[in-house]
Amino acid sequence: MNGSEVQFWSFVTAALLMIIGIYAIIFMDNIIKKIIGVMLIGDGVNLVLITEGFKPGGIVPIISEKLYNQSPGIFQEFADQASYSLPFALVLTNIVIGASTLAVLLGITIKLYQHYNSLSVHEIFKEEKI
Amino acid sequence: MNSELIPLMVIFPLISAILLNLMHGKDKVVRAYGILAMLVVLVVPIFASYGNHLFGAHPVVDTLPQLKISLSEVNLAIEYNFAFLQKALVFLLAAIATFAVLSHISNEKKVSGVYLSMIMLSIAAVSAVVMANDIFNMFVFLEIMTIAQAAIVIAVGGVSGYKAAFKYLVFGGVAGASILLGIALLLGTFGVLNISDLHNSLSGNMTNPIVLTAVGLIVIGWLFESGLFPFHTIKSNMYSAAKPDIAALLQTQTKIVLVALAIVLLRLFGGYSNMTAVMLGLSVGTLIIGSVMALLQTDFRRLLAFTAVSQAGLVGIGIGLGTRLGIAAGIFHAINDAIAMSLLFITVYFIYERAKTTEFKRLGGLLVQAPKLAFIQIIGILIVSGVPPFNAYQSEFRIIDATIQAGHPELGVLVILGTILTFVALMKGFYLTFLKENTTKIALGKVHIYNGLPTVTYVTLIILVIACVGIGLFPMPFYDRAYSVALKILVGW
Amino acid sequence: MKFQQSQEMRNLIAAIFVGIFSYFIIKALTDFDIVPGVSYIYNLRGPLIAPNMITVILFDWRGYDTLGEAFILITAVLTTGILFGRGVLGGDVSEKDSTPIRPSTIVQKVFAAPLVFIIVAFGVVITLGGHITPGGGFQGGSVIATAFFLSVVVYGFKKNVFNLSHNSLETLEGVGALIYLCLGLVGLGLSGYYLYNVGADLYPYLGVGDTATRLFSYPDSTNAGIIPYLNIGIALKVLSGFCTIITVLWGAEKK
Amino acid sequence: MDNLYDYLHEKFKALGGTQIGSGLSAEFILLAFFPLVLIALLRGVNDTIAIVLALLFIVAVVFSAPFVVKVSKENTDHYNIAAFYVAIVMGIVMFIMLGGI
Repeated sequence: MNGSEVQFWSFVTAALLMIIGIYAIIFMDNIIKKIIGVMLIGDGVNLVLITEGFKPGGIVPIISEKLYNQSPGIFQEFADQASYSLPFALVLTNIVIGASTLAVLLGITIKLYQHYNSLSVHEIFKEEKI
Repeated sequence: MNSELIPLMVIFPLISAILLNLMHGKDKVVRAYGILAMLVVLVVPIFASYGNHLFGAHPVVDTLPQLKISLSEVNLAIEYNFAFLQKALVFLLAAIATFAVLSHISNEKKVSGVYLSMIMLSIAAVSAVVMANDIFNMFVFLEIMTIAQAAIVIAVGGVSGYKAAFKYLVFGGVAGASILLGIALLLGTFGVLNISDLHNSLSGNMTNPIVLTAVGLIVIGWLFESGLFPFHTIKSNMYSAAKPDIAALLQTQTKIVLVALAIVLLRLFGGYSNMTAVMLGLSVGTLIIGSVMALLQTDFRRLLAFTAVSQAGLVGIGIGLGTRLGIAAGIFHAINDAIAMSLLFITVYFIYERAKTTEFKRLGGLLVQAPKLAFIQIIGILIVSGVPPFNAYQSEFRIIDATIQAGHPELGVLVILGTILTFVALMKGFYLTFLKENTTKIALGKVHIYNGLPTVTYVTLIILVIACVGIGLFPMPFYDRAYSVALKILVGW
Repeated sequence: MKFQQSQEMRNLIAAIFVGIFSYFIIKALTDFDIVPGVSYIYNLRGPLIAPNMITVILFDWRGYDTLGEAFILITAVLTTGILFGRGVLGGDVSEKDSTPIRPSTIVQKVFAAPLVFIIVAFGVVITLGGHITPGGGFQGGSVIATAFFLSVVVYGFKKNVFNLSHNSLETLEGVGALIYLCLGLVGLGLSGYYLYNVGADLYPYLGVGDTATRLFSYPDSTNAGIIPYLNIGIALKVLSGFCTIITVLWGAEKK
Repeated sequence: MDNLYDYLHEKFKALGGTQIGSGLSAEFILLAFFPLVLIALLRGVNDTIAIVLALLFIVAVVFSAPFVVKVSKENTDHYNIAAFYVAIVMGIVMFIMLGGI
């Protein structure tokens, strides 16, 4: 596979991850599965961002000593070769957001399980009638 | 123009949040520091001068051909805008938050530092969302706000709060991911994150299907953050699960975020009529369903929660019209309604604190015991229902005016219907709480306390009423500023 | 969704609408034309600050986002604490400490301690070299948190290698976040711009004094200014945040 | 009229504790709401069609009344209700944005 194909299939994977996540959130009955769904959606978005940063044939956006010494002051050559680095930084932020949400949701799950002795949404929301 | 005080509106609450958390357990210190911090939070937006703040001092730079952007210059880093609208919204938030914090400090036997720190975090997050001119920064702080609000509800304890927070976080996760995917699509297409830059690159690009997908995704996020139609049950559940004095803060935050995000949406995609149509339609649905549901409730807190949601729908109608008059009236109504609904929530807070319940079947006959409270609440009901001398009248009238000017008189009728329904619902709550004969004698034990309202909260109520009357009598300074913001949104920032 | 029999139709309706949504998402993502945008400028100017572009974006160009990110973690940690009784309204509720004590085998006990030290050293290296090599505060902090969890699993919470109590973890987290906030305030005080990278001297015209520049210089080939220090603050924060979440969830009572 | 009142009273029992007065007010507002929305949507096409359809709609709605019970059942705090409507709105919003109304 060449670069652009990799990118294409990466986007498809990301879309599938998000769709599976939405499916889990809406149709699954188990709370843990719903939480996994939320995380899958987050991971799908992360994959979209990572793939946006991908440049066919690009290098890692860390400047080597050779490139640094080659062009003091202006780093034209490095910038031409390097991957787009902004999306990677955004991904790092979103990973932490996902981890934080996961921690809180798992904590709530423990509490709900202690009270209802069940993880089924059907059981937990029994008091609210449909 | 650079103003040093602009970042402090976010940084100071963040520092206070950490310090309050570290102080947790030392009661006196927490009380003292809480009051001090709220004073600073209240004062900073007043003294901050208008302008922009560039984080990290990174300026605007010329673009290069390799960027493949059609702009002549781009912003390098995060930027904050601070103008009259931002000042008004941040100050409003700080004021309502001060009331919430003071009521917590003065009415609770044991002050919780962690709880106060959560309030501080949500203040910081909402202020950041209001001022940010960077779409990703906005998203980050929206997530902080979501988790902090969930924490405020969780802190009440009890399984209903956990359930409300669970729903809020799961759908918040969906909405957050939706906003972020929209941002990712915009970033991939245009390569910039600054809202002004995006606005410039987007002009003339509104037929690109990827951009339209991004619009849809961000609108879904907006619906969640402002508690409109599919998410109205989640928001109202949050309001009713929180303590009523904090519910006042939560609904203020919701309305502020509604306005802030809607301004971003209109600035970026204002020319796209399908987006405003979606905003308008779902807002109308929220208004009617919210007020109908409010009428059917058997609990005062849930009644107010649904009323707050339906009023958010009213704000959404103004903004969704997409005309100058509509946007101006919507922004104006958001401010007015945040004040008025806070007033009502705080009156219910008294009933909740003293009677330990807000269910109608266990309340009744409180007029004799709490005449002052009844008087203030009836004023609050009149304000929310849009009765002339008060502020909500000025904005609801302008919203109806805007619907007719925009060529949708039916919407004007719907707004009137919704307002009537709100009035009926609130009067029903008032009747069942204050006028109906008390049959259960539940609240009779500590009844005499009603007359001696805690001073801080009493003063709070007076200040809120004065604010409502003041804005109601002199609406023009506020409305004119809102109108100029609307003009700026439509014509150019 | 488990609806009643008469409402089985709802699943179908919901599935159809999710299908429509999915179709548009896939369609948008499959014909996507990517523009480098400002990333190119970041890559062009970034090497003046530090070799690792991602760290430079995280802590310099968009350092304020990272601040928000750090605070999301803090919010989550506090929320988890609230869930288990710290700071709920009406006074703290302390649950019984029901940390499962599972006897470790001799192999685990012998090998865990040195492994923990190796992992901690690895995390420290990742953190301190974050602006030169791949890595940074987040990665280093979470690696050290792994070591903490390993030692808790093997030796139990009471006798773990780190010997950090819950309170000291909270303090550590606060200190980490305050380091970040205060380094930002230094920039605000000296130049008037929050989180200005004092010491990297990207914009000499701001007139930040020599002393500050020398104070924040870091012994390596390029001058990264405050970035390494921000990395350390973030590492402390992430480490203690993850450790707190782990201990709170680990100690949750089983019923 | 007594029969009607009894009929509605019977129906509103399902709401659980709500007064019949509030139920009726909500019912009337809803009766006004649907035709108004229909008119607002269809007026762009043709005024006459809009009015005729709205009148027909009123008749249909009156015969399927009381509506309040259904609305209140669709707006509980149950997770599945929220999930159902979120799914629908997500689909509709994307469809309107990309497919055009």
